[in-house]
Amino acid sequence: MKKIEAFIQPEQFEAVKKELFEANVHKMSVSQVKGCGQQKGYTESFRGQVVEVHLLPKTKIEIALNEDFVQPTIDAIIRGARTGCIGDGKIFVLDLPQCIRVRTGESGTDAIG
Amino acid sequence: MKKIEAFIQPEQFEAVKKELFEANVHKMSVSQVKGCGQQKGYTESFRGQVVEVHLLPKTKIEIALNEDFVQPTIDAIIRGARTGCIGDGKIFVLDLPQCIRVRTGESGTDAIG
Amino acid sequence: MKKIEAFIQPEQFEAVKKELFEANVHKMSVSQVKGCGQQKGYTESFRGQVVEVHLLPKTKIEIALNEDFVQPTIDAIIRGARTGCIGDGKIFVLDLPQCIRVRTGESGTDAIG
Amino acid sequence: MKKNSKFKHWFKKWGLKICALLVLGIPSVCKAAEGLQLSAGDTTFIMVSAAFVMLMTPGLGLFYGGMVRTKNVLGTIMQSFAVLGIISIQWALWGYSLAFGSDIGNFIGGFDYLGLANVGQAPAEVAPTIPHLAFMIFQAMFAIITPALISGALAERVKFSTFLVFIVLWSTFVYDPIAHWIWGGGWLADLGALDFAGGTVVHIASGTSALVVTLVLGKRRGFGTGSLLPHNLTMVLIGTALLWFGWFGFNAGSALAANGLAVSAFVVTNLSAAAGLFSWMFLEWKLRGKPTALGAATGAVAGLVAITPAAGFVSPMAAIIIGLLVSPICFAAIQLKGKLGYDDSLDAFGVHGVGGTWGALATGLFASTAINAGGTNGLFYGNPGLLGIQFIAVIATAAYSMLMTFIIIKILDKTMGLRIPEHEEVIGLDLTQHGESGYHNM
Amino acid sequence: MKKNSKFKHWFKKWGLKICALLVLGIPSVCKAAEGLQLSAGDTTFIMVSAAFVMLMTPGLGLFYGGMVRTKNVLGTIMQSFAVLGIISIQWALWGYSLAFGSDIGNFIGGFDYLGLANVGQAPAEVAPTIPHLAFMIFQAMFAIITPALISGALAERVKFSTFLVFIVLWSTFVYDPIAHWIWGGGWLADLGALDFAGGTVVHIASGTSALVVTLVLGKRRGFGTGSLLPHNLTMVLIGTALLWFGWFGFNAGSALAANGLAVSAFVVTNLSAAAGLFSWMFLEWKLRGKPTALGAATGAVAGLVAITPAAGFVSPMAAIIIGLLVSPICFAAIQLKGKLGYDDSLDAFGVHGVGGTWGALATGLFASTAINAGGTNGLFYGNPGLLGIQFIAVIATAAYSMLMTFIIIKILDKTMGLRIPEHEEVIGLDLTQHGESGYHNM
Amino acid sequence: MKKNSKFKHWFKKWGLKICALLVLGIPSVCKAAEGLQLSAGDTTFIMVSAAFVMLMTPGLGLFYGGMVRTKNVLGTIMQSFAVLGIISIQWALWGYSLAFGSDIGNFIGGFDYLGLANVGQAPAEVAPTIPHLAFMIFQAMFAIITPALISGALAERVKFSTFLVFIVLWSTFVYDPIAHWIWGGGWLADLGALDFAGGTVVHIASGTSALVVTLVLGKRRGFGTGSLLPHNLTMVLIGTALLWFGWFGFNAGSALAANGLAVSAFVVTNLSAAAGLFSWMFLEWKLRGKPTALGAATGAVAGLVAITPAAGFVSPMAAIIIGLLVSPICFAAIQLKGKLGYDDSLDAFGVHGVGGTWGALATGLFASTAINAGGTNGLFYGNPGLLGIQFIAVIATAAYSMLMTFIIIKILDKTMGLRIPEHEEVIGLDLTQHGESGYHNM
Ligand SMILES: Nc1ncnc2c1ncn2[C@@H]1O[C@H](COP(=O)(O)OP(=O)(O)O)[C@@H](O)[C@H]1O
Ligand SMILES: Nc1ncnc2c1ncn2[C@@H]1O[C@H](COP(=O)(O)OP(=O)(O)O)[C@@H](O)[C@H]1O
Ligand SMILES: Nc1ncnc2c1ncn2[C@@H]1O[C@H](COP(=O)(O)OP(=O)(O)O)[C@@H](O)[C@H]1O
Repeated sequence: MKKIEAFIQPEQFEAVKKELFEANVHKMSVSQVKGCGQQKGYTESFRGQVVEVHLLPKTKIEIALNEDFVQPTIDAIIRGARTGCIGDGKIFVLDLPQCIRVRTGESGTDAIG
Repeated sequence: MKKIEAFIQPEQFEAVKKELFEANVHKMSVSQVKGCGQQKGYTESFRGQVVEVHLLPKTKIEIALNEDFVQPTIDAIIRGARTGCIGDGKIFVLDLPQCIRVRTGESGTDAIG
Repeated sequence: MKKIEAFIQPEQFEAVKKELFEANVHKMSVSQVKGCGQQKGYTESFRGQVVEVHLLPKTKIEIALNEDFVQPTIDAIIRGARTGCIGDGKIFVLDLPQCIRVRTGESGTDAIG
Repeated sequence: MKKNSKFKHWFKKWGLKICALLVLGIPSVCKAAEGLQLSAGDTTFIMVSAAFVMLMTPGLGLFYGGMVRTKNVLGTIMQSFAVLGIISIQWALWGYSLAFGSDIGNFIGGFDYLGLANVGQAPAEVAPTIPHLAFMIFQAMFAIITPALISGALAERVKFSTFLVFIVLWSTFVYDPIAHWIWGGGWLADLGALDFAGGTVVHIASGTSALVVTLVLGKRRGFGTGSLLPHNLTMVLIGTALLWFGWFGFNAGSALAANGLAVSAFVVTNLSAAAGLFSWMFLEWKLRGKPTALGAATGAVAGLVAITPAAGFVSPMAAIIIGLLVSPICFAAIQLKGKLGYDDSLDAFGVHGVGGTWGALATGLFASTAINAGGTNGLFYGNPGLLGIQFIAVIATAAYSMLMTFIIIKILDKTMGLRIPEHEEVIGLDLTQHGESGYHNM
Repeated sequence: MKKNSKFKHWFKKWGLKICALLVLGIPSVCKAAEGLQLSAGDTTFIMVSAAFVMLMTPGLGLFYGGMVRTKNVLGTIMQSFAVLGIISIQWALWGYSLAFGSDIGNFIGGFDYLGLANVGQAPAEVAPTIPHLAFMIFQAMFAIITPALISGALAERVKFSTFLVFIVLWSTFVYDPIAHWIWGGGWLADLGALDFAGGTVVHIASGTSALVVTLVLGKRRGFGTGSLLPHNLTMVLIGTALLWFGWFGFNAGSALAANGLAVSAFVVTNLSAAAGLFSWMFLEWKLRGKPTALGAATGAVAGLVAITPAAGFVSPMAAIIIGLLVSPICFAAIQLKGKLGYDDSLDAFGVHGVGGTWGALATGLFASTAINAGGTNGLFYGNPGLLGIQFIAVIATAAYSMLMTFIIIKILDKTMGLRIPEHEEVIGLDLTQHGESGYHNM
Repeated sequence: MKKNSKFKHWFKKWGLKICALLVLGIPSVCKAAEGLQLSAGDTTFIMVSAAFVMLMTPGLGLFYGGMVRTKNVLGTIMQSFAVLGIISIQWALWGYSLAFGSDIGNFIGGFDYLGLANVGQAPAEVAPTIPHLAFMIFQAMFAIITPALISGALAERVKFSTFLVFIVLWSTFVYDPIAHWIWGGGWLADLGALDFAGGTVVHIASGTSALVVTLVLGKRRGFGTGSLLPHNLTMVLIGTALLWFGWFGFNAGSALAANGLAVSAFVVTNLSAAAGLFSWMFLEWKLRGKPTALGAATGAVAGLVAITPAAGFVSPMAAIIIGLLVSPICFAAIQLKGKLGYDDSLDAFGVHGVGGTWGALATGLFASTAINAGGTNGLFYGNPGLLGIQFIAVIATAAYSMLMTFIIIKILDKTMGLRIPEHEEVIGLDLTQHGESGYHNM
C-alpha cells in the first residue's frame, strides 16, 4: 500500500476532487497548510513594521491506497491541479506498511478502500 | 520505529486520548482535517447555488513510537474511537527510520518517548 | 529522497525559517497542530466544569528533500528551534520513494527542489 | 417544475388571507385621547431604546453561538434571528393585543389591537407622551428576546422546524398572558407585584420554561465527557457587549419617558452588571483558581438579569449588592446542573431563571419609594408585605410557564419531533438543519 | 530619503489648498432664519440616527466581508471603511452643496454650501427644528453607505486605487445629482415622486450601477465552479444585525423629527425586515429543502431595502406584505445571475437594485395619506397616478445611474485599470492590495 | 470544604462593610436647586451618549484583542471587561466624588458624593437640564475607558491580578484628580485650558502613563523578530467601528445638551476620523507601498483622539486639517518605537499620548468663539495665549501622570509582581491567567 500526499493550490481543490471521484478514488483526508516554494512571497506590514511573507495557503490531500491505484490517482490529481503556473504543487508517495479500519478492525488492503 | 497516523471522529478524541494515556502513550500531535469516506456527504447552498459537501471534520492524530508500542496504541485508539458507525476512521502505520529530539539532540529510540 | 516532519514551538518558527533559508532550504509546507509531550498541560474551565488541557499549539513543518540535504536541514531546524526548554519538539525523518511536480510532471530528485 | 408549481400553490393558498389581514390592518391614526401630549424627547428615547433592545436578540445569538461547537454555530444564531423575524410579526398580528388589549378577566388582553388596529401615531393612556406605536414596538422587542432566551436550553440538538412552532405557541400561550398579568393590567399588577423591566415576564418565564424543555429534550451526545467546549469565546464577549449595551434600553426605556427615573434605572443597570461581573470573577478565582472571561461575561449578564425587575425601584448601592449576590447564587445553580445531570446547555435556567428570581425577590427587599414614588417600599424600608407579593409573582409565573411549556413541548414532541436524530447531532445543526457551514478555510 | 522628500513635496503642493479651504470653511453660525426653533428632542433624534446610519457602513463591510474568501476579507471590509473616510470629506467639501445647495435647473444644487459654508448650528428651512449641521451629517451618512453598497458587485477582483477614484466620481456625478432630484428640490420632487428614505437614491442608484460595474468587470476566477464559498457566515450575521439596527436611524430618522411619523417608519421598518427574513427562509425551505442563515440574513436586508422608500407612507400591514413579497422577487433575480452568467458577487444588484425597485413601486401601491398627511395615496387607496410617477422615478434613476456609471467605469478601465491581474486575484486582495492577511494562526 | 469555608469567611468579612455602604448610599433625590429644569431631549441625549461610550470599552477590547496573538486574545479583551466591571463601582463609591465633589484646593474633589450620596434624579449645577445621575453615569464611562486604554501598552505579558490593582490605584490617584483639574473646577479650568471631551484627561493621561508602564515592564518575548503578528484583523476593524460609533457619544455628549454645539462636535468628530483614516492610508501608500486596513483603522482612531479636546471649539474645516495632520504625527511616533526599542505593544502611547497632545495643541490653534461662545479664540483667530495655556495643560497632565504611574507601577512590581514568568508568556495569557482558550476547533 502507498500513501499519497499532495500539496495543491486551494483554488484547484474542487477540480481535483472531481477528477479523483471520476478515477474512483473516494476516500481522502484534506487539510489547510501554508507552503513555501518557487512562488515568490509577499510582504505584509503591521503598523509600519514590514514582514516578509513566504508562505501562501495550500491544500494538502492525503490518500492511502493500493499500489494499482497509485498511478491513476497521481494522474487525476495532476489533471485537476495543473494550471501551468508556479505554485501548482507537489505530489509525494510514501510506503504504507499497514492500515486498519477502526469500525471493523479489518486491516491491510481490505481496510484501505 | 513507526509513525501512526489515525483519522477519527472529532467527538471521540477525548475518549481516544484517555485510552492512550492509560496505555502509557503520552506524546502525540493532533490536527483538524476534513475527511471523505464512506460517510455520505451533505449539500450546502450559498444564495441558491447548491454545493456538494463530501468532507466532514475529522481529527488526525500522529504518534511516533517504538515497535513494541505499536499494537497497544492501535488497540487503544480503536477502543476510544469505535462507535460502530460509518465514519469511525482509519489508522495508518508508516515506517520511521529516524527521530531527533530538538532540545537535546538525542536521536533514535531515545528521542521518541 | 527523505521527508522530514518537524514539530516545533510556534514562537520559534520565524527563526527556523531563517535558518532553513540560510541552509538553502526554501521549500516547505507548514501547518498548525496541537501537541502533547513532556510539557505539562493546563486546565481550562467552562462555566465551572474543569477540563484538562494537554495539548498546546505547535507548528509542523514538512520538507521533502534529497538525502544530502537531510543533515544540514536537521541542523538548521535545531539551530532555530532549540530554546533548551521542554516542549522544543521533535524531528522525524521518513523515506520518500517518489515525488512529482504537478506543474511539469517531472518526478524524482528533479522535482523535489 | 414541480417545485415551482408547489410554490404557486402555496402562494394562492395564502395570498387571500394576507390581503384580508391588510384590510384589517389599516391603522387608525389621529385618535389621541384628550390630555395626551407627545414629547419629542420621550419619543426619541423610546425609539432608541427599542432599537437597543432589538440589538440584544442578535447579541444573544452571538452570546449563545460562541458557546456551542463550530458545527452548530449558525443553527444557534439562526434561532435568535428566526425569533426576531417571526415574533415581530406575531406581535403585530395578535401578540400585542393579547398582552395589552383591553383586559379580559384579569388574565389576558382582548382583541382590540389585532393586526395593530387602533394602534396609531397618537399617544395612548399606557404611555401618554409617546405615540402608541412607540410603546407597541418597544414592547415587541421584549416579546422577541424572551423566547430567544430559551434557545440556550435546547442548543445543539433541537429540530429547527419544531423550534419555530414552539416559539410561536410559547409566545402566544405563555409570554403574552404573563405580560398581561403584570404590565397589561392583569391580576399581578392588581396584587401590587413590582416588575420594572421584566424580571418575571422575561427572565423567570423563559428561564423556568428552559428548564422544562431541557428536561424533556434530554442531554446532548457527549454531555459530561468534557468535550463540549465553546468554539469561540470572543464571540461570546461580543454578544455580552451588545447585551449590556442594549440592556440600557431595556431597563431605562421601561420608564417610558426620559426622566429622572429612567436615568436612575440606567445607573443601577450598569452598577449591577458591573457588580455581577466583579463577583463572578472573584468567586471563580477563589473557588477554581482562575477568573475566566466566560465567567466575567456570565456574571455581567446575571447582574443585568437580576436588576431587571428592580431597575426602577432601587438605589445605586442596592444595585451593587444585588449584582454582587447574583453571581454566587447563579454559580451555585449552575453547579447543580452537573450534579443533577440535566443539560441546560447554555444555562438559560441557571442564569435567567435563577437570576430573575433573585432579582424579583431582591425587589421585595430593596424597593424604595424614595427612588420611585409610584412604587412600594420593600422589606428593608419597612414593608415586609412586598416580599410576599413578589414571592407570589415568582411562583405564579414559574408554575404557569412550566406547566404550559410542558404541555406545548410534549405535544410537539409527539407530533413533529423535538430532537434531531443522533447521526445528525454528530454532523451538527448547520449542515443538517440549514445546509451551511459557519466557516470555510479560515 | 527619496520617499521622504516625495512626501514633503506632496505636502507642499497640497498645504496651501487645504489652508484656503479652511478660510472658506469658517462656518456662519447664528444665522437662523425667523421662526425656526431648535428642539432638543429632535436634535437628539437626528444625531443618534446619524450615528446609527454611520454604523451601517462598517456593518455592510462585515456583511460583505463574511461572504468573500479568507484572502479577500480585509480588502472587502476596507472598501467600506475607505468610503467612510473619503465620502465624509467629499460630502463636506462639495457633495452636500451639489445635493442640497440652492437649486440649479431642477437638476443639481449650487455652490452655496461648498466647504460647509453657510451650514451652521442654527436650523434651516430643510429641517426647521434641528441645526442645519445635523441635517447635513445625517445626509452624509446616506451619501457614504450608497457607494459602499456597490462594492458588493466588484468584490474580490477590483483594484483598490481605481475603486477609490470610482467612488469619488460616482458620488459626485451620480449620487449627488439624484439626491438633489428627489430630496433637494429637483425635478423628481416636483413630479411628486415619493421616496421616504432613499429607495431610489440609495438602493436603485447603487444597485443598477453595481450591475453595470459587474458586467464591465467580468466574472471572478472560479465563478460557477462552486468553490467561491463564504469564509465566515457568522460575520455576515453580525453585519446583518448592525444593518438592521442602523436602519432604524435610516428610516425613522428620515422623518427629521421625533414624531408619530418617525415612529410609524420605525415600526414598518422592523416589520418589513422581519417579513423578508420570514419569507426568504420559507422560500428556501420549500425550493431548496433547507432554510439557510445566509438566506434569512439576505431576506432581512431585502425587506429593509424594500421598505426604505415606503417607510413614511405605509401601514404596518402593508409593510408585512412588502416584506413578504420582496424575498421571492429578489430570490428570482439572484437565480437569473446564475442563468445569465454575470457575477454580481454579493448580489448588490439582486438585492438593492431589485429590492429597491420593488419598494419604490410598492410605495405607489400602498402609500396612504392616513399615515402621512404630507404624502399621497397610492393605487390601493384610489390613486393610480402615483404608481406611474414612481415608475418614472425608477426608470430615470436607473437609466441615469447606469449611463453615468458606464462612462465613469469605462474611462477608469482605460486609464487606471479596473481589475487586478489574474495572479493577484489568486493570491487575494489582502496581500496584493493591502499587504496584510486577515488572520494569523487562529 | 476548605474552599467553601474560605468563601464564608470572605463573605462574613465583607458583608457588614457592604451593608454600611448601602445605608450610606441612600440617595437623596428631589433636591433640585432652584431654576434647574429637566429636559427630556437632553436627558435622552446624555443617556444615549453614555450608552455609546460604554460600548467603546468592549470595542477597545476588540480593537486590542485582534492585534494580539491567538493565545492572548481573551486576556486582552478581558482587561477591558474587567475595567468596565471594576471602575463602574470605583466611580460610584469614591471616584466621582474625588473628581466632581466640592473643590479642595483646586486639586481634588471632596467627599460629598461618596457612594453617590447627594447624587440624585434632580438636576445639579454642573448640567442644569439633566438629572445629576445622568451626568455622573456619562462621566463614569470616561473614567472606565481611560484606564482600559493603557492596557494596550502592557498587552501579552502583564499579570492579571496586578493589572486589576493597578487600574484601581491609577483611577484613584491619576484619573480622578486630573478630571477634577479640568472639569471639576480645578486649577486647569481656572487657568483657562480647553478640553472639550478629554484630550488631556483621557488620552494624554492614559497615553503617557502607558509609556511609563511599557518602559518598566520591558519588551515582549520575541519583540522585533517579526513574529508578533495580529491574530485577527477583522476583530480590529469591528472594534474600530464600535469606537467610531461610540465616539459620537463621547464628543457630542460632552456638550451635555442636545444643542447646536453638540451637533457641531458630532460633525467635526466624524470629519477628523475620516481625515485621519484618509491620511494614514495615503501616508502608508506613499511610504510603504500599500495602504493597510490596520493603518486605516489606526488613522481613524488617531483622528478621533485628536479631535477630542477640540470637538466643541473648532470648525469642520479645521477638523479636517487636525485629522489630516494627526496621522503623520502618530505615524512618526510609532516608527520611533522601533528605533528606540521600547515595546508599546498596541501603541497606546503612539496613538493616544501623541495624538492627544496634538489635539490639545491644535485646540490652541484652531479654537474659535464663532463655534462656541463659551470658549476662547486660538492662535489662528488672533489669540496666541491659548496655545501657551494648552501647552501647560499638556505638560502638567503628562508630568503628573507619568510620575504617579511610575510610583504606582514600581510599588506593584516590587510587591505583587508586574509581569508573568517567561514560560507563561510562551503559553499565553488565556491559559495561564484565565484557564481558557479563545477558540476551539474552529
Ligand atoms: N520540497 C518540498 N517539501 C515540502 N513541500 C513542498 C516542497 N516543494 C513544494 N512543496 C509544497 O508545494 C507548494 C508549491 O510548490 P512550488 O515550488 O511553489 O511550485 P512548483 O512546484 O510549481 O514550482 C509549496 O507551496 C509547498 O506547499
Ligand atoms: N484511504 C484513505 N485515505 C485517506 N484518508 C482516509 C482513507 N480512508 C478513510 N480516511 C479517513 O477516515 C475517515 C473515515 O473514513 P470512512 O470511510 O468514512 O469510515 P469507515 O472507515 O468507518 O468506513 C475519512 O473521513 C477520512 O478522513
Ligand atoms: N512521539 C511523538 N509523536 C508525535 N508527536 C510528538 C512526539 N513527541 C513529541 N511530539 C511533538 O513534539 C512536541 C514537543 O514535545 P515535548 O515532549 O513536549 O518536548 P521535548 O521533546 O522537548 O521533551 C509535542 O507537543 C508534540 O507535538
